[in-house]
Order: sequence, then C-alpha cells, then structure tokens
Amino acid sequence: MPEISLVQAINLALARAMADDETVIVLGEDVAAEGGVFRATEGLLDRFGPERILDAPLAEGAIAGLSVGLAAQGFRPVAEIQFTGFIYPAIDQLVNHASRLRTRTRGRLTCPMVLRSPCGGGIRAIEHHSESPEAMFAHVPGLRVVIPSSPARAYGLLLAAIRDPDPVVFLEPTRLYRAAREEVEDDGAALPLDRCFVLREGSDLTLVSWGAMIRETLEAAELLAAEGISAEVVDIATVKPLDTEGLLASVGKTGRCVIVHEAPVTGGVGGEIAARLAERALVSLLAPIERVAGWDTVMPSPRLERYYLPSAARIAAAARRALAYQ
Amino acid sequence: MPEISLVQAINLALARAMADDETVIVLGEDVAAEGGVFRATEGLLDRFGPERILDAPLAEGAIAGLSVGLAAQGFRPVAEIQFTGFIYPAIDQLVNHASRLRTRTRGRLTCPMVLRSPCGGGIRAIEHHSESPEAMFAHVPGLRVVIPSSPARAYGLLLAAIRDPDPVVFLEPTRLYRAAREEVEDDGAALPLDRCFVLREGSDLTLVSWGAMIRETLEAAELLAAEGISAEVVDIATVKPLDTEGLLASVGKTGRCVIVHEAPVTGGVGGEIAARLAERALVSLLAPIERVAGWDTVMPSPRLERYYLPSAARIAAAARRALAYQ
Amino acid sequence: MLVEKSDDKLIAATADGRADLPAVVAKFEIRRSRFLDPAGKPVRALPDFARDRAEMAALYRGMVLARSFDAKAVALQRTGRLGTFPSALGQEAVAVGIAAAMRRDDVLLPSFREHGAQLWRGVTPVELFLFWGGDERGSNFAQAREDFPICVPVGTHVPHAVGVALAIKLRREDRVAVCAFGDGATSKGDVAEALNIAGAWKLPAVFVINNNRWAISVPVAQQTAAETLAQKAIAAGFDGEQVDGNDVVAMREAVARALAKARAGGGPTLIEALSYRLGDHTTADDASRYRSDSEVSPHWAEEPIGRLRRYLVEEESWTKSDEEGLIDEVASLIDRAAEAYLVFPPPAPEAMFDFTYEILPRDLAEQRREALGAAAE
Amino acid sequence: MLVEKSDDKLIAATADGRADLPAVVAKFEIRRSRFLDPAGKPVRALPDFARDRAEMAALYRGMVLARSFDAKAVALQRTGRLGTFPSALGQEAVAVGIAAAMRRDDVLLPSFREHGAQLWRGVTPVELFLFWGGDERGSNFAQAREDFPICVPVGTHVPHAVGVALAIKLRREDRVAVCAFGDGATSKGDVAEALNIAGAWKLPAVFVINNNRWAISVPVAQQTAAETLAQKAIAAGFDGEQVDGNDVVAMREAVARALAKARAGGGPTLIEALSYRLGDHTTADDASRYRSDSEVSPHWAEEPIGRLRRYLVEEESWTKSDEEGLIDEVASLIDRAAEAYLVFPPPAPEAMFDFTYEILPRDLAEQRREALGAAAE
Ligand SMILES: Cc1ncc(C[n+]2csc(CCOP(=O)(O)OP(=O)(O)O)c2C)c(N)n1
Ligand SMILES: Cc1ncc(C[n+]2csc(CCOP(=O)(O)OP(=O)(O)O)c2C)c(N)n1
Ligand SMILES: [Mg+2]
Ligand SMILES: [Mg+2]
Repeated sequence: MPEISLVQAINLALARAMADDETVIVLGEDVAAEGGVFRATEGLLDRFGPERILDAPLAEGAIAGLSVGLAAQGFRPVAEIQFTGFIYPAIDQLVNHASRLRTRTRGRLTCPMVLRSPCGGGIRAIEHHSESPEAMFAHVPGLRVVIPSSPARAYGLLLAAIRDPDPVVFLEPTRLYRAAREEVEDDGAALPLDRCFVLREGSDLTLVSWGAMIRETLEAAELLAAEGISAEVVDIATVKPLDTEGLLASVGKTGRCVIVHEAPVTGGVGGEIAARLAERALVSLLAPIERVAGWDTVMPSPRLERYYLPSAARIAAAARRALAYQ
Repeated sequence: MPEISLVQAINLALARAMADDETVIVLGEDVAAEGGVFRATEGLLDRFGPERILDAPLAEGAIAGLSVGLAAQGFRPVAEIQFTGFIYPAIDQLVNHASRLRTRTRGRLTCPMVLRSPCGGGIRAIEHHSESPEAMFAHVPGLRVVIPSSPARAYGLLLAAIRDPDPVVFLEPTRLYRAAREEVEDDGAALPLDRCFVLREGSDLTLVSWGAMIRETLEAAELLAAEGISAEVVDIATVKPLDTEGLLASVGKTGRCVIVHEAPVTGGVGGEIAARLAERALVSLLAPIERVAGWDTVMPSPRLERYYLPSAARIAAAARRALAYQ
Repeated sequence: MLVEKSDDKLIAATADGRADLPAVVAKFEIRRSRFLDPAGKPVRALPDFARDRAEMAALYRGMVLARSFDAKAVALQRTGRLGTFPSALGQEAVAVGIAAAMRRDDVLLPSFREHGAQLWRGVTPVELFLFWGGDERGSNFAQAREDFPICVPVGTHVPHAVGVALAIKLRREDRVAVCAFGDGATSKGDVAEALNIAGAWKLPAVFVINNNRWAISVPVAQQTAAETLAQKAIAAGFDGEQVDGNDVVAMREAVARALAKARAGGGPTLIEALSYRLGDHTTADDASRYRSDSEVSPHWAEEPIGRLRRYLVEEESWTKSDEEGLIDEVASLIDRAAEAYLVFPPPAPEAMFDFTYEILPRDLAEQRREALGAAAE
Repeated sequence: MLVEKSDDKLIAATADGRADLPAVVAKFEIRRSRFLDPAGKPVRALPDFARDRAEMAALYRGMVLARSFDAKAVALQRTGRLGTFPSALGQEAVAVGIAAAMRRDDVLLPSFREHGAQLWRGVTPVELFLFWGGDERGSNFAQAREDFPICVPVGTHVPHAVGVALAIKLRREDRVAVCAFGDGATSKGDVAEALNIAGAWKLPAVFVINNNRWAISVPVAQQTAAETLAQKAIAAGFDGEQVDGNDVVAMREAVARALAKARAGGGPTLIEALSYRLGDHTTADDASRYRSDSEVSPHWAEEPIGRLRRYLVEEESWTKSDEEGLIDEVASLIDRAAEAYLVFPPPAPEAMFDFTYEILPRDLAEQRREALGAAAE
C-alpha cells in the first residue's frame, strides 16, 4: 500500500465514487483539463470523460445552484469551489435551497450534493486564499460540514459525504494537501460522518481540534508529553453534526480541555464545543475550557500569518494553564 | 413625548442621521416611494429627495457591493435588505470587502456602511422571511452586529451604527416592529455599540437574550418572579463585539445563566456567550449554562413556527433547572 | 449598440465619434410576437393548435381557474385563513401559456406568480392553499413530482433550472426545464449566471420572464436601462424574444417553439412575456402608495381572459351557457378545495425534525424529544 | 438575436419559425476598433494624441515598465522572495491604454492584472512588490489614494465601481470610475448586477474587460456562448464595444471616448479589450497542461510592445539608442524598487489588530496584548 498525500486521497475517493456510482458528477472551475488548481481532480477527465467532469464558467453562486438542480434530479454532484475565500457567493444557495429542499418539499425532492473547497492558511497565499469559514456552515440546519485532517480520513469521509443523502460542505485543509502523507487503502470504505476520532490517547487533558490545526495540536501533545503530561487528542472531523458523546467521553475522563482552531475565536466552532461541554460536563470540568484560535482579526496576508495561526507553543501554554488550574 | 413603535424609531433615527450628516444615503429595494415594505423609510423621500434615498434594482449582492464603493468615497450608506432571508448574497461583499477594506489598505480606504435588515420569526410569514442569521455575521472580523429590542434602543443604536467608522450589520426584529412601543426622545443621542443593557435587575440568575426574544425572556422573568425567583435580564444588543465584562458582572453576581435566542442553537451566538462565561467565570458558575434557542432545524413555515420559537415557558423551565442544580 | 427601435422615446443615438469605428462584428435584434390583439382579433394566422376548439377552451379554462384560485386565496387571506398571497391577476396567460406548451415530463421551476401553470400541471389547489397557508406539505405535490416548489427568494431558482437541464442533457432525455421569473429577477446575478451557463452548455431550457412591469414598487424602467428584457439573452449568447404575455395563444406558441428547439438540441431560449400586474404586489401591499389608477387602468383593456373570451365568442361560438358552465365548474372546484384546505389536519411538529436530514443526527434526535415534550404540554 | 456576424463559424441561423414573428423591436450591433495593425501600421487616421511623439513614447514606456515589473516579479517569485504572481505579459496595452486616458482624479478599480495601469497612476513598484509579497502596506498607496486596491475575488470589485460612480454623480463631480476585470469575470453575477445598475442610474463609469481569452484553464468560448463580451452591455442597456487590446492607441482612444461620454452625462460604457495571456495564469500555474504552444505562439505576433515599437521606429524615428536608453532607465528603476522591497522593514504584528476597526473593541484589545506577548517570545 503506497503512501499518498491528502490531495491524492481526495482524488482517489472521487475516482472511486465516480466508478461506483454513475450519478456522481464532478464540476467546478478548472477541474477538468487542468485537474484542479491543487490537482484534486487530476486524471478524472481522461478516465470518466467530459460528461462526468465539467469545467464550469466562473460563477460560484451558480455552481452551487445548479448542483441543487442536478441533485434534485437524482445526480450526486460534487462541486469544487477553488478556495474557501470564494465560497461566500454559494452561501445563499446552501442556506436557502440545498439545506432545505428536503424539508420544504417534505422529502419529495432532496439534495445529495457535496461542495468541496480547500481551506485554511499557512501556505503563504495572497488575500482571500487562507480562510476558515466552517462556523458559518456549521450553523446552518440541514447541512453537514466535514474537515479531514489526514489522507485516510480524507478518503473515507469524502466517500461518506458523497454517499450521504443530504448536502455536505467538505473543507480540505490546503496546508495538508501535500504535507500530510500516509498509506490509504482504496477499499471504498466510508468513515462515519457523526463521529470524532481519538488520534492520541491521554489522561491529563483533552486537546480538541480539526483540519490543519491537528498538526500543531499533535505537536503540542508531544511537547506536553516531554513534560510528562498525557494529552488526549480528538479530531472532530465532522463539525456538523458534532459528536457530543465522543467529546464528553474524552473530557469526562480528563476533566480538562483545550479547543484549537484556525478560524477567528469569536463565533467559531470552538465556542459551540465549549458551550456543549459546559452544559453537559460541568461537574467533570476541573478547569475552564480554553480556546486557542485565530484572533478576531481579518486573516492577515502571508507576512503576518504566523502571528495569526495558533502555534504548538500557544496550545501547550494553554494546556499548562488548564492543568495548573485548581 | 409620544410613544412610538420600533419601526418608527428606526425611521426617526434614519431621518435624524440624514438631517445631521449629508453623507448619509439610504438605499435598498422599495425604500423610496414605497417607504420600505415595513415603512421604515417612510417620508424620507419627501424630506430628503431622490438623491438621498434611492430605490435600488433587485440585487442584494450589488446593494452591499456598491455601498462599499460609496463608503470608500466618504459617504455613509445605510442599505436595507428587505428580509434577512435575502441577505445571503450580500455576505461575500461583507466578508471579502466591507469588513476588510480598512485593514487591507492599512487605513487608506474605510467602509462606514450600515446594512439594515428585518429579522426573525413569529410574524406568520412565508418561507425565507423569518430567519435569524446573526451568528454568521458575528463570526466575521471587522464587522459589528447589532440587534435592538426596543424603540429607544433601536433609535440610539442605529444612530451609533450610522456614525460608526466601520461596517455594521443592523438586524431589526420584525416581530417587534409594531408590537414594541415606548417613548423615544429624538435627541440625536447614540447608545454605545459595545455595551449590553440590564433590562431587569435580579439576583438569582441571569437571563441573557437579544432582539425579539427579549419579550419572552422578560415574560419568563415575570413567571419566575411569581414563584419568588429574582431573574436579571440582560439584553446583549450588540452581538459583535460582545460586552464580556457586562455579562461577567451579571453572571458573577447570580452564578446561574440561561441564554435565549431564536436562531438554531448550534453555532448560535449563545454558544459564544456560554463559552466565554465558562472560560472566565467557571468559579462563579453554580450551574451549567443553559441555552434555550431555536432547534437545529430549518425555520419552519408559519403553521409550525410556534413549536420552533422559544417560549417563556421553555425559558422559565430552563431557569428552574439552573436554579435546582446543586 | 442600439441602431433602431420601435419606441421613439428610447432611441438614444449617440454622437460621440463612434461613427469612425470601422468594423461591425455582431448585430442583434429582438422581435415581438402576438396573435390576438386586445380585442381578441387575430392579427395573423393562428398556430395549428388554435384550430382545436377544445384546446382553446382548455386554455381559457386554465386562465379562469387561475383567476378563481387567486380570488379565493385573496379572500382567505383577508379573513385571516391564509398567509400573505401574491395574486397573479392579469397575468394568467403567461402561466397557462407556459404550462399548456409543456409536456407532462418536462420540469417546471416557477417563481411565486405561476399558480396558473402549477394548477395546469396537476398541482392541486389544496396543495397551493397549504403552501400559502404556511404548511410545507403544500410543496409535496402528488402530481408533477419533479417540478420545483414555489421559489420565494427572487431569481434563486434559475440556477436550479440549469442543473435540471444539465441532468436532462446528460441523460439524453427528451425533456426540458422551464423556468419562470419576474422582471425584477432579471437584475439578480443568479439569473445572469444561470443564463450564461445555460448558453455555454447549450442546455435544454426555456426561461420565461413574467414581465408584469413592476417589482413591488419599482417599475421596470427603473430596474434596468435595457430597452427590452429579452435582450438579457444576448449577454448569454442565445435567443431572446418578446411575446405579448396577455395573449395566451402567443405565449403558448412561443413556449412551444422554444421547447421544440430545446428538444432538438438547439439550446435555451429566453422569452420575455409582456404582461401587467393589475393588482397589488401581494395582499400585504398597497400599490396606491406608488402607482396611480391612471397608470393601471389602461392595462385592464389588455388583460388576457377577456381577450380570449372575445375571441372564443367571435370565432368559436362560445355561448353564455358555455361561460356559465365553466364559471360554475371552476367555482365549485375551488370552493371544494378551500373547504378541504380549511379542514386539513394540522401538521405534526416532529415533521420539522424528520425532514431536516434523511438520517436524523443524534443531537437533533435529542432536540426532537425535547420539542415533542414541550409541544405536548 | 444575431442577424449578422463577421465570424462565419459563429453564425447559427435558426430555422425554427421565428420568421413569422412580426415585429423587430430592437436592434443592436457591436463594433470593433483598431488603429495599428500587428505590424505597427496605421489602418486609419490616428487620434489626435498620437501626433504627440512624447505621448506615444510615454505609452511605450508605460508598457515597457509594466513588462519589466512583471519580469522582475516573476524572478522574485521564482527565487522565493515574492508570493504567487499573475504576470500580464502581452496585455500591457490594456492597462496602459486605460491609465493613459484617465485623469489623475478619476478612480481606478483594477483586478489583479493591471499593474501597468497602477504604475502609470503613481502606485510604486515597491508597493506592488509589497502587495504580492504578502504585505498589506502594499495597498496603502502614497499616490492614487482613492484608487481601489487589487481585487483578488474575481469580479467582486465591479459593484464597488458602481458605488464610486454613484458617489461621483451625487457630488456632481467631473470624475469617472474606471473598472477593469477579466473575461472570466463576465460570468459572475456581481458583474451583471453592477453593469445593470450602472446602466439604470446612468453612472459615470467605464468598464473594461481585459479579455486575455483564458480564465486559468478555461478558454472564453467555454466561458460563454456570447459571440463577444462587449454584448454583455446590451443586457444592461448601454453601449459595449470591442477594441484591439494589443493596440495601445486603440485602447487609449476608446477609453478616452468612454470617459468623455461619462463626463458629459452619457452614462457608462463597456469596452471589451481583445488581448491574449501569453504567459501562465500565475507563477503557480503550468499552462502547458491545458493549452498547446501552437495555440499560443501565433499571438506573439500580435503583442503590443513590439507593435508600438515598430510604429515608433517607422513613424517617429525611434532609434536604437532611444530604445536602449529606455530599457536601461526602466531596468534600473525596477531594480532599485526590488532592492528597496527586499530590505523593507517587516510589518508589525499589531497592525493586524490596529486596522481591523478604527476603534479597537475591548475583547480585541485583550487579544492584541496576548498576541504581542506570544510574538515577543
Ligand atoms: C432575493 C430577494 N430579494 C427581495 C425579495 C422581496 N421581494 C419579493 S417579490 C419582490 C419583487 C419581485 O419582482 P419581480 O421579479 O418583478 O416579480 P413579481 O413580484 O413582479 O412577480 C421582492 C423585492 C425576495 N423575495 N427575494
Ligand atoms: C470569485 C473567484 N473565484 C475563483 C477565483 C480563482 N481564480 C483566480 S483568477 C481566476 C480566473 C480569472 O479569469 P479572468 O477573469 O479571465 O482573469 P485573468 O486571470 O484571465 O486575468 C480564477 C478562477 C477567484 N480569484 N475569485
Ligand atoms: Mg414584476
Ligand atoms: Mg482572462
């Protein structure tokens, strides 16, 4: 089994889904001949032809909107938005249509579509190429929101997203596209869309994160381990719906929790997780839940982004504070 | 001093701002001759003429976008989106431009615009006319987000929003437009955009809410008072930036807190408030923070909306649970 | 560039030196069609379908049914038994012309003023009352199951039509997506994006602008500087045309022609139907705030039902008893529907949970339990 | 409807019975202009400004400067000292033609491929290097302070131009908003909405489509079925025209004409500049994945700098030493700018807090303290 990168795992899952189910259609800007600006759709044109993989005109709103139409007709469109900085024009279609077509029609029409988009910073990209807007989608009833943090999870979660009967926003951390590598078996097995993943077991505290920040979080766990602190690392993976039980199981055990994400702290998914834990696990909490996240500033351009992105050191410091708390 | 309704207070503030500052321009769909579908802009055309109040073509994205251009040129556009269900096409301009024009240009160009929109349910309106998307905006750095809950606060907060040097999303609870009435002095005095308001003092627990839900929250406080429970009611009013100190002052005193909002609970502003309280006030918390909010379902059509909207009874029940907690 | 136009007022010949531009690289024109004048007189040879009295009577019935439905809906709203309702008074020919030209298995994507088309296609008046009464079950049509529900956010369904048409094209089916929207909708980016893609992909789609001249209080001349709305198609690289939208014969003919073209692989068409909103925007609107009676009243002479009735009386010996029979039949149909609507069992609160996802997430299942507990109290 | 076109391949005469539509209600045409052919030969009388050798030399210098800047930016990127960069190789005439026609106090709203225009208007190469190097200070132009920064989200700045033009009109100023965007951008709803409003309000705005025939890997023929992009203006009810975008004389003339019209109250104009993207989309792109050399190479014969040089040599006795002098001057200017950029002091981390709002919110002030503490470590 070869080691592949996260973007290759995406490619593998797309190819698998298209081979298994001819209603799966890939569309987006530059996805066909170009194979996607990150090569996520490379080779699909040759293999599946121009009726299964379509270059769309430059119109994100319509890409989302026509996917709703395709999905209502029984296709399973997997649309790519080239960067999450350009996903905002698709929000209207996601909120007002994709997420509610089923309930509006009491199940007569449904919307099994996936909107994929590379997200997050740390790749020294120009403005609008480094955003983490998952919280905006996680608030929308009727959507599922998924962010993988490793090639194997990318593969299994994307397959699950494509097979899911409802719309899924699938955000792929750009920073991990090539950096994350592991063996992935192309066995067509999906991962559950409603479970978090314990990536590292520990007993002193729980570090919760998702997406690219899993790297810094695991690094922080290493730093802490060197100090004799045993940190459990939980990858949320599916930020909507949240696996509250999974989180409670870990935090119930450790009693301390640091939540890490790249998006601005205010209104981020970390707030929701902290609120749920404070609601359900107040007795088990031995220390305040800390959030280590992006600041409430606009994502800066590359020359300042390292001051913006949470670092392993910041995470470890928060963990130490949580542990020091009496 | 006459009693006026909330929508009349909006109208009064707009007229005052336009009279005081000729760079204030009102625009939107049906705002001129029609005076707005809720009459928020009634009379402004006669008083200020067609160059100060403009009926825009039906294009919410461009209404937001051209407001950015106007604002960069030194105007203070106050744009109306007819219902928050139609505000989503404006998000791209708000996130990618309005909120960051200042920081992108390091202060060379700025964006003092206001985007007003009637929000919330309970008026038995058809699909897409009853949404509460404040959390989506509250996550966006560079924006301020304000939701008044009474005529006087609507007046003072809207004046502050218009005078603020940065973009403000100003959401007006449709349900209160005519239902809320009080005396409002047209004195041109703005209210602060970074303070919450204590609407009712109490000592046993804090009920936190904003917008239309303030009504049910105050009702719940009455129900509780009848049982001898003294509930403090805090109106957040400005959901971004949050007045953390104001909240901590109240919850620090009472030790128990129920947060009430109409938007779906997951990813709502209530989660952020609960997270902040759990971070900062863990020691003072005598009970888990409860959230009484909309369900994580699509806002239903009128015949089911009463099952969706939090009721005074639900709020009071949560308050009793919080009080019963040992 | 505008080189010639029928309406003198709109001609704006510029004198800014353009004359020395050497090469004309493209020319376009917009045509307008009509078969029956306002008096119901044919202005040219009618299309084949018009020779069939039954067909013409059906068109007439479709419009009468739409207007009766409208009147009942307004009455129900006025008495507090229906939500805000947008009457299509005066625009019945647009909706009926569209639906009559379509095949059953074509897909209709309406805005909110095409109940005449929905009724023709088998959506029941009870379903429509339910929808406007605030009940999602009204969009779970028993017939026309692939048709889209009424779309309230203006113009946002037009991209859906592109997706539907793409699905049809990819499956090589002999069907067409038919999408209707208002004059105001033509200002929305969604519509421009959708038309452009439909053109680029040569999709089997027919787009109909239900141009009733007003978008709430904004007249079309304030909505755009375009001389016609049909020319929005020029930007998308396909044919646009104007049709007298108060002439149901012209509507049906133009839509049929566009459908045939689409089925033959000729790609999309944009039809601008020129009609007029005789009533208020909705029951919540008071149009007298922004337009005068003198602006409205001339348009009554153009309205489609009287026009076709005059034709039927003149050319098809439509009698008083034909008329009365129809009115009775339709009235009782609508009355029965209204009664059925009024006694329709209330929706179950759990429905809002059960249709949010196919697979109920665990946290939502918990909320469902809590909500049902609260509802039971 | 297309009745006549210069390019035979695109004529799609339909035979679907439209012939019996009675009335043509509007006709449009799109014209194309050019002054210098690819060999630099005038094809017709040149505009007045072309009689001034200094002006023509300035246009030439502007294009050479843009290309030198481009080359340096690419070199800096290749050596890891600049971020991803979109070269405008071959499109210099579009940018320079726009800027040369503008007045200082007009407002430019560029996309990301008009550095030639920005440089002409006084934005410094250091500022541009800073921007592309990932430093917000690069958009805090010392000159051209009302110009908009580079816009990365395609087409989203076009509504800003509408707002700027509205501001100008409301203040009754003699200025114009000039907005440039790509062929791909014409598919965005933002652009259609903006053009429509500019038309409806007859705003002093000039829109220039920098049609380099590609949007990353998508050729314009896949982007739209429209025969020209100039005809996007027809949907908005104002004039659109095509210009040879590799002929800087034609560009400058067309933009000047549109500006004069706008200043005279004549409203907006859409200019489609036909050029070609000779290079990769950006330094991150490898165009050989989606287009062949044989597609690209003929366009080298059309490129604007050689074209104007041939004209200057032929008509204005431009000498080898003129050429070498210019090349030296520009090269040293760009070299000095690159050096200044490379030693530019790093930005302060607190800037990200200090410019998010004018009035720093309390919670953000707290975060600022924390961030500066972390940065200091
Ligand atoms: C996106 C959006 N913006 C605003 C509204 C509010 N609104 C409802 S109908 C309408 C006017 C629509 O005009 P038009 O498209 O001409 O359709 P008509 O109502 O005339 O049939 C407006 C502004 C809406 N429903 N959707
Ligand atoms: C809204 C948006 N979608 C996608 C992108 C990614 N992207 C950057 S440039 C580009 C193509 C733009 O084509 P065109 O408008 O022709 O401009 P050009 O690059 O050719 O100058 C795309 C898709 C973007 N920047 N913005
Ligand atoms: Mg209309
Ligand atoms: Mg291009």
